[in-house]
Amino acid sequence: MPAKTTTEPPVRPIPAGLSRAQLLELFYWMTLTRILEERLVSLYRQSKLIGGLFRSLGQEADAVGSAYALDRTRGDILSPLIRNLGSMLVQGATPLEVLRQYMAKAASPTRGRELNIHFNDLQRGFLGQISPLGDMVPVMAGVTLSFKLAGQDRVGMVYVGDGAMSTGAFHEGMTLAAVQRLPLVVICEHNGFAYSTPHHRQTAVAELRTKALAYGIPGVRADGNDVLAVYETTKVAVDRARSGGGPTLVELVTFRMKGHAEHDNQSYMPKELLAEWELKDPIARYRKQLLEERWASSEDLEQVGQRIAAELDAALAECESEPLPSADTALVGVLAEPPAADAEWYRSPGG
Amino acid sequence: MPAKTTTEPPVRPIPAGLSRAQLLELFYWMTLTRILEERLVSLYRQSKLIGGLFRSLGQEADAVGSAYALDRTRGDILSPLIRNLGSMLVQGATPLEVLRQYMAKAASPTRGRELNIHFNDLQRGFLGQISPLGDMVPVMAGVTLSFKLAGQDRVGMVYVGDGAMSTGAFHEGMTLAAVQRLPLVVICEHNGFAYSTPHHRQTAVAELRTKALAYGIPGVRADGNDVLAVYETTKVAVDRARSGGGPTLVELVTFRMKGHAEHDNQSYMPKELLAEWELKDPIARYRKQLLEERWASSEDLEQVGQRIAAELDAALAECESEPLPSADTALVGVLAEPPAADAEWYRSPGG
Amino acid sequence: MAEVTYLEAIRQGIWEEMERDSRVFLLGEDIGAYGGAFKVTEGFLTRFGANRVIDTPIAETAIVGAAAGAAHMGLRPVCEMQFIDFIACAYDMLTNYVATARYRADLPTPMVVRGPSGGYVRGGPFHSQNPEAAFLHTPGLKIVCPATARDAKGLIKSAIRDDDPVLYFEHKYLYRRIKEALPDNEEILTPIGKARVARQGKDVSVITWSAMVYKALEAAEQVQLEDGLSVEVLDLRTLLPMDDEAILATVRKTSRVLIAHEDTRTGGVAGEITARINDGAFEWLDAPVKRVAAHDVPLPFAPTLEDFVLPQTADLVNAIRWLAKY
Amino acid sequence: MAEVTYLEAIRQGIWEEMERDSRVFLLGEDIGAYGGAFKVTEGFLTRFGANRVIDTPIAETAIVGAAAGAAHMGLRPVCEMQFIDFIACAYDMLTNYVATARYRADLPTPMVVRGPSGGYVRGGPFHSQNPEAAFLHTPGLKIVCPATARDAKGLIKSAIRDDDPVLYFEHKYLYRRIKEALPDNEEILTPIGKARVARQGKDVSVITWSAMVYKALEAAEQVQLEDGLSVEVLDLRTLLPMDDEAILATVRKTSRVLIAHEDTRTGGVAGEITARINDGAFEWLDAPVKRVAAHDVPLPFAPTLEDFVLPQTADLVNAIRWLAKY
Ligand SMILES: Cc1ncc(C[n+]2csc(CCOP(=O)(O)OP(=O)(O)O)c2C)c(N)n1
Ligand SMILES: Cc1ncc(C[n+]2csc(CCOP(=O)(O)OP(=O)(O)O)c2C)c(N)n1
Ligand SMILES: [Mg+2]
Ligand SMILES: [Mg+2]
Repeated sequence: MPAKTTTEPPVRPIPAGLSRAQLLELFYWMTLTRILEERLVSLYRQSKLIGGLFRSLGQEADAVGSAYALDRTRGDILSPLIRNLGSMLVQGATPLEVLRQYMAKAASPTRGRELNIHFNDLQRGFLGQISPLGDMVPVMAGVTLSFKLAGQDRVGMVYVGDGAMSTGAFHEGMTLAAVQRLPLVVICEHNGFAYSTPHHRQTAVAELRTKALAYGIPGVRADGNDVLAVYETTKVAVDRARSGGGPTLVELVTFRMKGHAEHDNQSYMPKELLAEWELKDPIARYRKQLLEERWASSEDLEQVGQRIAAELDAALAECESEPLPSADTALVGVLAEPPAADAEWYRSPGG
Repeated sequence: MPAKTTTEPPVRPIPAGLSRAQLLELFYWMTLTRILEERLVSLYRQSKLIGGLFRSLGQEADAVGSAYALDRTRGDILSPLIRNLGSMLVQGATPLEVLRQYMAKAASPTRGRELNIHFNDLQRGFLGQISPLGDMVPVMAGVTLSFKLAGQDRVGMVYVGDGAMSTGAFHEGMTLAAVQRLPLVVICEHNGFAYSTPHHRQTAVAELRTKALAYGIPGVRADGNDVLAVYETTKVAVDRARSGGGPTLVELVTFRMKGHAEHDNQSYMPKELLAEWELKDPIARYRKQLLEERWASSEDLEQVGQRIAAELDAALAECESEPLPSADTALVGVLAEPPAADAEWYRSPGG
Repeated sequence: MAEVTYLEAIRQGIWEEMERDSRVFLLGEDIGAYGGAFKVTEGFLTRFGANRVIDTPIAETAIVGAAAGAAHMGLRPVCEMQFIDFIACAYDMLTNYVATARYRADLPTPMVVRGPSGGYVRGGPFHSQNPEAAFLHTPGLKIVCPATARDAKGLIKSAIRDDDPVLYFEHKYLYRRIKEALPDNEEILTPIGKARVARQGKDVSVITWSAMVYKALEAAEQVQLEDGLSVEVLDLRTLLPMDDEAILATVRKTSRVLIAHEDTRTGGVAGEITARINDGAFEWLDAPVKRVAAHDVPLPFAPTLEDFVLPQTADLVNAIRWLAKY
Repeated sequence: MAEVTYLEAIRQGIWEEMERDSRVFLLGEDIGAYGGAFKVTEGFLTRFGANRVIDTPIAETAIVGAAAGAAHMGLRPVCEMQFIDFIACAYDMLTNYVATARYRADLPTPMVVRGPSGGYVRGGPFHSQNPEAAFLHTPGLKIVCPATARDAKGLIKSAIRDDDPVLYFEHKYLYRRIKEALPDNEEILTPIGKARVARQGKDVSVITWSAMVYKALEAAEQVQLEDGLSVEVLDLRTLLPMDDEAILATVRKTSRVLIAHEDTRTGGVAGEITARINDGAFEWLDAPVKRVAAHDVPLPFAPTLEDFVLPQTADLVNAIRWLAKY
């Protein structure tokens, strides 16, 4: 019987020095991630999105819990991958921005130039990825190098999938970050697959944290579907980085519950695996934990759901009818100088 | 008092199932490597060489001992680096070929197109490197993939320096070779420096064999200046590869006694280090061992020296006056079809 | 004669070569059980087995490098880049190792690197690229860009049989949009290095390749109807080695030349073609050689922006009229 | 006025900018204690310390990527490629990440990637490259190729101050071969995007850059003496963005144009220049625009071969005479 009100004392003290409010925040970010993605799916089905749609279903805990370990007040910066919508939300990206990106609106953060969650705001603390996998590791090594050179106590975080770890860019970035002892936390989302490629065809290594040994840095592992475990494990790595201890590779074990993108029905995916991980759903599990431990009441969680629905309704209402970028913005800002690329002659061949 | 003749019984049995003849062979290859390089140095000083000169002084044992673990009768193939002249000699490259390469002769294996030991003969079993470091690892993964696909029991070997292990190409090639369990032995020559960069500024890893863990393959370590240890350790890896056990990373600990190339006086090199490793010279040490163990007599070793001197005199005499390639060969063979590149119009502007 | 799409034609071409020659095998990401991101290799794993259809880690340099090593040993690898944009990750291996192997070391390296290229698909800056220009100045490579289903099949087969490395850039916009009846029992082998006159004409020549061929044909049709202009469309098919004879022939025929490509203008392939025309048929030109190419920006995602940045049929019509009037 | 070599000029330029602006720092292999393979950064470690002169692992993608990340954060990194040939290993990072950063994400990326390029030094295929053409078609990059000590200094300083990524290709053949008196207390800032008339002339124009400028000047001198021909030599200095005004001005002046570069012909930068001339000054041309470039092969090592493959002064003389006679 879940507790009805929060006045009753917790069964056990809250771990990791988190407050009730923070526990609810974590629940909020995870739930927001999921519901926002569900909204995106229905928009996708109505062909209101442009381009593909990527889900992080079942991985909300690893994204949210790891990002939550950063300190936004200190100017920490993370670089997410396609399944890290949750991490970006935690860092302050808004559903409105995400919706605008997926609809390529003029008012989107990239003004319709880049897709989905490929956007950034260094002030809020997220640096959007580019598609070529692995590239953000060297780039974040550079971001954290700037922290080190300036003597700042800021931390950087970069996400890589089990597949992206095979790239040369990952290796070079890790080697540099480790030898320079940069304040960089590397989150490996071990979700079992890279597109259709199962982990065992990607690498001969069972536990991906093992790869840390090749760089002389600590490698740790946590249950990626347990948001509190993710937070605690990542927090240790973040604190180590902040105190000059250098990079840590944090392997978060989770599972990709949807296809690589919405077009992919993952026919290649063993049904048993999906069934097995279905039971480990990070949100259902966290919800249960919150109630059983009496860290939150069902009302609290209800309210979170209502708040999210309202926010998303508002965001959607605001952006749906917004215009796409006007063509004449297309040539602006490739370089600072010259400020715009030439307009091709064939558009006004008279002139 | 070293034994005077080989008739006296050995102090201890010869290790690694090697015969007296083989022990002498190893001595021959190591000494040939060194003396050939010394000849090259004097030619270099007389400006008879074209381009730079790279030494493997102090590393002859790691090159020779590792290559010697391959089976030339089975068609094993290795891909050397710039300090693996010894490996190439073991595989059948001749001093004459090396001299011709360094002098860019028409009769050189690459007909003057490529430098120094950048040449190859897949029949004899060596695939020359190109300059960009790391690239030969994926290429040798492909060579050994062909062995695997053809069901052949051949083995491939590729050399990387402590510096080259930082390249993305190394990482990608290792990842592929490991996950495909290819018959590839990866020799890491840990010689302390990459050009002027000491090992500790190259990577945060102390023992480079540790990097094997990131690929889920065995990583072993041996004294690179002890040719028998090198042979034995490598042989185990070669046998494992041949029997389907996949790749092994073999770290051979040695030291680069000369500058990166002859132009480099290695002002950056701590004198103590050089002095310390001077005492570990692999040839002097092996010579001592052969005599003390009564595995060879001083006469045997004398003869080796004389044989080498004669061979090198002959090789030098043969190639020194040979012509450089004639200009009209320059355009041939970029592609099979067309067989030659266009001659630029400006050479016969009338036509 | 069965109707096959451009994609199916590529599939058939690879399939036939694998049936014919046991040395041919495939390397790439998700090409096995999944059949590739665009299903070009669907069914290959079942037919040819895991030894000839190899799913690799996400490591383009390893894919290309391993292909080269296997090719040296007598095999004929065909590598798939999941999107051709990622060929950039193998740039060193392709230009420094693969392209130079025969010249510097007499190492034959018969291999194909293929993948979906091109825009007009709302793919954004990293799923829409046309990498021709990045490799055009590398001696030792061949580059083909089929526009028709027939050539898609004929060129992949010729590429696989070629004794040198061939970059095969297939246009994803065409994959399922074009269909063509191909003879079932004729072996289609499009020669590498030979262009094709896609439409005969006498007033203006449009030199182009890949998906742009269709815009050129549309524009030709339109100016025929509206202006009575006779436009010749030359589909280069192969960019390296370039078919100078065909290029100069059409220039001499019309004396007015438009070069159209989808990639950005500056440093694009049209520059090289212009130089060759200028060199070989200067006296025949009645007007400057003009270029229609993408604007010099990374390709943006939003339809309004992508449509503005990329050349459209109307742009070709404008350019053709300008040349005809000149 | 002290006599400084081309190499010393680069050194001074970087040094001055590091003295002036604490955001400037260096990344590269062996650039610290060793001072770089060619000693361009000799003494920098002692003066500026290990935080501003960073020896990196052998990882070009990490060097360039880390520079980009640091540049986003307000620093001004200068990366050294030990030999520019190895920039190929960072091709993806440069073209996909660095070049697109401002356009796709409003991320300023002020950084310089520099290194020794060029042949005539018996360097063989991997220590002699001229990578201009590989990056010319990437919007978002700037490319400079100084020929003189003054410009070597002026362009590295301007590159470091530029708010966008600049590829700075210095020619190793010139490092110690040319000397020039440079004012000690004048701040030399060569504008990016502006060419320089290296020699005035009226009969034929030679458009070129980097080490080839000297061969052009030699050839001009020779045909002046032997044929009484007046040759104008335009040193482009910057290839991206290209100085169209200067190019068209010299074309209009002489109507006979030779473009000379050291890189191979096919797909080389001369193609783009030819297209621009053809487009902007077609009516002014009295002869076809001609190209003098390296033969289309990987650069071989042997002196006899390298000298044959690369353009020589005599080749420029032949080409200039051909154009004058046309
Ligand atoms: C260099 C490169 N090669 C290939 C791709 C195509 N691609 C996009 S996502 C993906 C799979 C990524 O798997 P993983 O890293 O495990 O991340 P996940 O999707 O599981 O979160 C691939 C192959 C790419 N984006 N970049
Ligand atoms: C990709 C690449 N970057 C840089 C270089 C320049 N370079 C040539 S050798 C060398 C040092 C190699 O050190 P290591 O791998 O330890 O081999 P060692 O010389 O010690 O045998 C460097 C940086 C190169 N050849 N390739
Ligand atoms: Mg994954
Ligand atoms: Mg070393």
